[in-house]
Amino acid sequence: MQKITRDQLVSKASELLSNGTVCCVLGWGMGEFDYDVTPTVFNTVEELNNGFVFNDFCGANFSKYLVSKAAKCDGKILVLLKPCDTYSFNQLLTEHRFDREKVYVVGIPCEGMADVSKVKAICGEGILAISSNGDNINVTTLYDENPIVINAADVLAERCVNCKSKKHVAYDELLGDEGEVIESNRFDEVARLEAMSADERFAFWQNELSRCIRCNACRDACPACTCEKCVFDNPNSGVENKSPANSFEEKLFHIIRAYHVAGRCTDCGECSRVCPQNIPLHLLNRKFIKDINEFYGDYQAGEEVGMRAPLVNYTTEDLEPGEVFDRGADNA
Amino acid sequence: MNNINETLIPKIGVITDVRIDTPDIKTFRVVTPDGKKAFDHRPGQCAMLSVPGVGEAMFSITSSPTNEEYMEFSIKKCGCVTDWLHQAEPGQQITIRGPYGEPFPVDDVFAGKDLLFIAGGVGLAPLRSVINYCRHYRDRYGKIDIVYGSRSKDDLLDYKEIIEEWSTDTGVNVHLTIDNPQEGWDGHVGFVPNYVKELGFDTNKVAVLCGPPIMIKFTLDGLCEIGFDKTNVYTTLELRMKCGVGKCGRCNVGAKYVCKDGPVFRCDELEELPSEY
Amino acid sequence: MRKCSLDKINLIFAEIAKNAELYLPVDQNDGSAAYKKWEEGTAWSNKLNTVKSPKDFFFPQTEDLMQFKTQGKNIEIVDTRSALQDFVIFGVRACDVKSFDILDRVFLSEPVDSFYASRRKHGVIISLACTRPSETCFCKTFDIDPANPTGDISAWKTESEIFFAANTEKGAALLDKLSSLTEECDDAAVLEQKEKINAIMDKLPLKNLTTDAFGGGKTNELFNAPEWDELSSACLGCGTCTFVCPTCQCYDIKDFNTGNGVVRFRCWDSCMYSDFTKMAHGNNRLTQKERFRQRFMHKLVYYPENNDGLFSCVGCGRCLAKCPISMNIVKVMKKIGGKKDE
Amino acid sequence: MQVNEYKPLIVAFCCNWCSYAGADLAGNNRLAYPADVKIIRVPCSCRVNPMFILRAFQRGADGVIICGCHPGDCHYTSGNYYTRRRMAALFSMLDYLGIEKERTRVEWVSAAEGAKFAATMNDFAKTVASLGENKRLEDLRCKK
Repeated sequence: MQKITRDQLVSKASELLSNGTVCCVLGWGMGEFDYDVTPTVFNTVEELNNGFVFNDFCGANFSKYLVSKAAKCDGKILVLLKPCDTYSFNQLLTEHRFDREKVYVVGIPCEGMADVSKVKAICGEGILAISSNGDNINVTTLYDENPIVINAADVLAERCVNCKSKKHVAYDELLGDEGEVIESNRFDEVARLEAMSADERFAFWQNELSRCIRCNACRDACPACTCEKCVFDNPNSGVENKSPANSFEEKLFHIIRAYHVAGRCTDCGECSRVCPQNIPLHLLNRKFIKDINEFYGDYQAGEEVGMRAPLVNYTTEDLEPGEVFDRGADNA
Repeated sequence: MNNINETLIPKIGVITDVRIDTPDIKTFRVVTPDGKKAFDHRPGQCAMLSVPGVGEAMFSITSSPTNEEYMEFSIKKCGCVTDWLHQAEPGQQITIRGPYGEPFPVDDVFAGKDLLFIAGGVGLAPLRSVINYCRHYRDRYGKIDIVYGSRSKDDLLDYKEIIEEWSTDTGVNVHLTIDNPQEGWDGHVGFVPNYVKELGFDTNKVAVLCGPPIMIKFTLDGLCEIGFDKTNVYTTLELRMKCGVGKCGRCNVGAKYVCKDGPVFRCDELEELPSEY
Repeated sequence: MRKCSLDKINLIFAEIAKNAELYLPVDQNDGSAAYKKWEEGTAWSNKLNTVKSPKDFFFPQTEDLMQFKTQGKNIEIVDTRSALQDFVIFGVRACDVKSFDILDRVFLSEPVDSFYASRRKHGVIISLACTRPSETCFCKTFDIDPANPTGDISAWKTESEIFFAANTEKGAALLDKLSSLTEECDDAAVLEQKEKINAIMDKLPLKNLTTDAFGGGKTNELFNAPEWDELSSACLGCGTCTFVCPTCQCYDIKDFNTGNGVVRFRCWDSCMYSDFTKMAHGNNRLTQKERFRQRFMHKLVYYPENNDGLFSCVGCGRCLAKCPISMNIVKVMKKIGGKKDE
Repeated sequence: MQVNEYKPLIVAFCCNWCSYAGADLAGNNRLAYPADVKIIRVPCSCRVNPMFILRAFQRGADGVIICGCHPGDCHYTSGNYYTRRRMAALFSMLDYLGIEKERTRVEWVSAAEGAKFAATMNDFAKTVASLGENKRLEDLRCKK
């Protein structure tokens, strides 16, 4: 399914390692199965040859790792960024979270990543091998004699279904062609919820958020969540909690989490990808993005370095908080 | 509370006296609301004190088990719970549970031996319990040497007791030191590890160490240098604890839980453990 | 051995629910399963397992311990526990049943944790053999037989029938109550089922994973292994692995000020969190490497050292499926343990 | 049956420079507003962070209102412009989660507008009273 192959990436990375441009490579490491790839730092060409992998399950956004990894390197670190990752990259640069000079970005094209839970929903448990075959994916399982052939589009990760851009907004070198920002339907689901009655919305979110186990994966994976100490980890904040004791705490955490990244969230979708309970957390972030676009004009976080985020900005003509709902009524 | 033997459910304790020891250490006297000692303990054991709404923390019991009336805790101001306690006045209720941990082997290993206690700063707190226990049963032990050092004269814990009681006991030698010269101090000046080496004790003693990690490290090296065997050196550890009974899973060093298997460790045992303390 | 047609399974559930709260895996709208209380109309999930393990029943994620009422300098301690109802957990897989043994050794060893003990006393476990194990399963590594789950009652499901065998008095008493809905039978069908399961077990990709390199007494050998750096390098420090794990038992005790009293509660904690060992004057596990190492050393070395060689992992595969960066105990065991074979 | 027995608890965050003085003026002029409005003085309306609002609901508030200087009149030049954006985003999010939007409000009340302060509070209290108790953002542990 991907236009670029593992071998192309390995040879590019090896070249940059060998000629001294970079001292290490942040890439995807091979797992036990075809789908469990782990972000890995490769220091030598040999390590790359043995452990580097690139397939339809390389969804992890590497930008946040740069905050910790770039500072540790003596030279530059090579990072492979998909288009959506580059927005996070720019946003982190805007917030001065790492040194641009320590990073060498190779932009790689992305045709959308697959979600293994969608594969399992179709093929069941017991997946032994997954391979890409044009627009199809072949899945070998314990329980079926022949590989199951499924349409790659059917197992596209949620965030890739509504991909907002194939354009790399930051890179030192680009593999493949320059992509374009694309018209997506990413706000459709938000609009569908907005059109519901308050009771229905409440029931929807109550049900979704009740599954939360407060593992903090959404926060820890989020490239916009880079506070040195989170308010929810601070015993003096009064809201520190390690598990949601009741539905209030579930809501408190998720409202504040989404609010804190509002205007800075690039809609990379990591929060929903990593959630072990499949809570559609991106719908909270997208609501903020949609509101900001509607209230204060279109804004895409991370499009350029140095942009002023909408919630730390203002105009004297902004709408009043009370008018938010009047608009909602007009739209409905 | 109907079932008071629950491990995680504390008893009420009342602070009956607060003694200001040093600028940042106070000693609290705690009894139950009916004026009794909350529970019996052995030298070196700890208790969990808590202030509802603020938190719970483990403290070593400073008073000797031979004190039948109350327990004392010497507490240095350094976090939420200790800050709060330092503002408390006599009559304030807190909660208390324990005793936790393994005590010093005062009745077997220590019996009949010469003892050397080495403490730095607030590290005297856990040792005071043992020292007073050994002083109480004076005839069971040989010579007792106490080396105690602090930043300055004002930072010496239990100074009055040391001068008036410990120093006057027969067979008990107290060696005090402070880090930097100070007006009104004619005693020894210098760090504890060096002082121990200077004093050059004979090595057939049992040594008990407590203080800041860096002091423990260098003093232990010093003791080894003058010929001590690590099997004769004991120390106590401190790590974050929540339950006190080896279940909450955070105070382990290797497979040992400080709250349950410690806090007293023999230095050769400690060396076997990973250096994660 | 007793059996019943699967058509009648709802009658069985209804009968159990007459005297006790019945919990069983139910499909959620996101496609995963979770233990839910059975009510008329609740459908039993046929998923292999739930995202969250059933340890929640005995060791809930949050649990109030007591309440404090303060007035002036005085404190009153209020016991907030209410009487527990008997409950039945249905469809617990062999790995998860084993996890209760592992938790028991922590919570029921002296001093007994009475909160856990009373839940344990009131709970009846009906286990279920695994007909379709997943590629992430490695329970055999820890000598757990998915074809022979333990628990108060063991159950086996075939295409059309479900078989029950009681293992304990509690289980026998419950099975007795179901006698009008079940019939006595021989174990031929169950044996056949077991063989099928064993045949699949031999095909699992993780079947050769061994614990040879681990166990009590290996602390010094493994603690400073250079591999920990690389293994922990991508760890986000989230608590997913600990919270989905059936054997992770670390907890925190916290106070919550309600505005009209203080509730002291305990909740699951994760050794992966940066504040797990943070004290007023420092932290003895400063980096993610140390926290990461603690989790696996605890499961594979420290726990067995204190518990007669029993490992604190049951091979349920939840962390394999759920870790955001796909780092898990299997990778750790292969990397740290595998080097000796090479 | 008693009517209007239910009195909602309302938390009003008032900016020190305008609205708090407005509340004072309402008091001086003996303009009545409900006693269950608890005023919390903040240096500027933009001091109110979303956590404050959620925490007020947690501890039992049925409605939360934020009062600041009129746009353009902020003592700190621009604080209330930020409030305006922040609260617009937050209120919209609360509504999105199905929490009654009438429970939260922002009003601009100057130091001279004692009458407006009283009228605003009366109106807000009435609106919140008609919604009844806050059930959707309540924390049961905090109920007596």
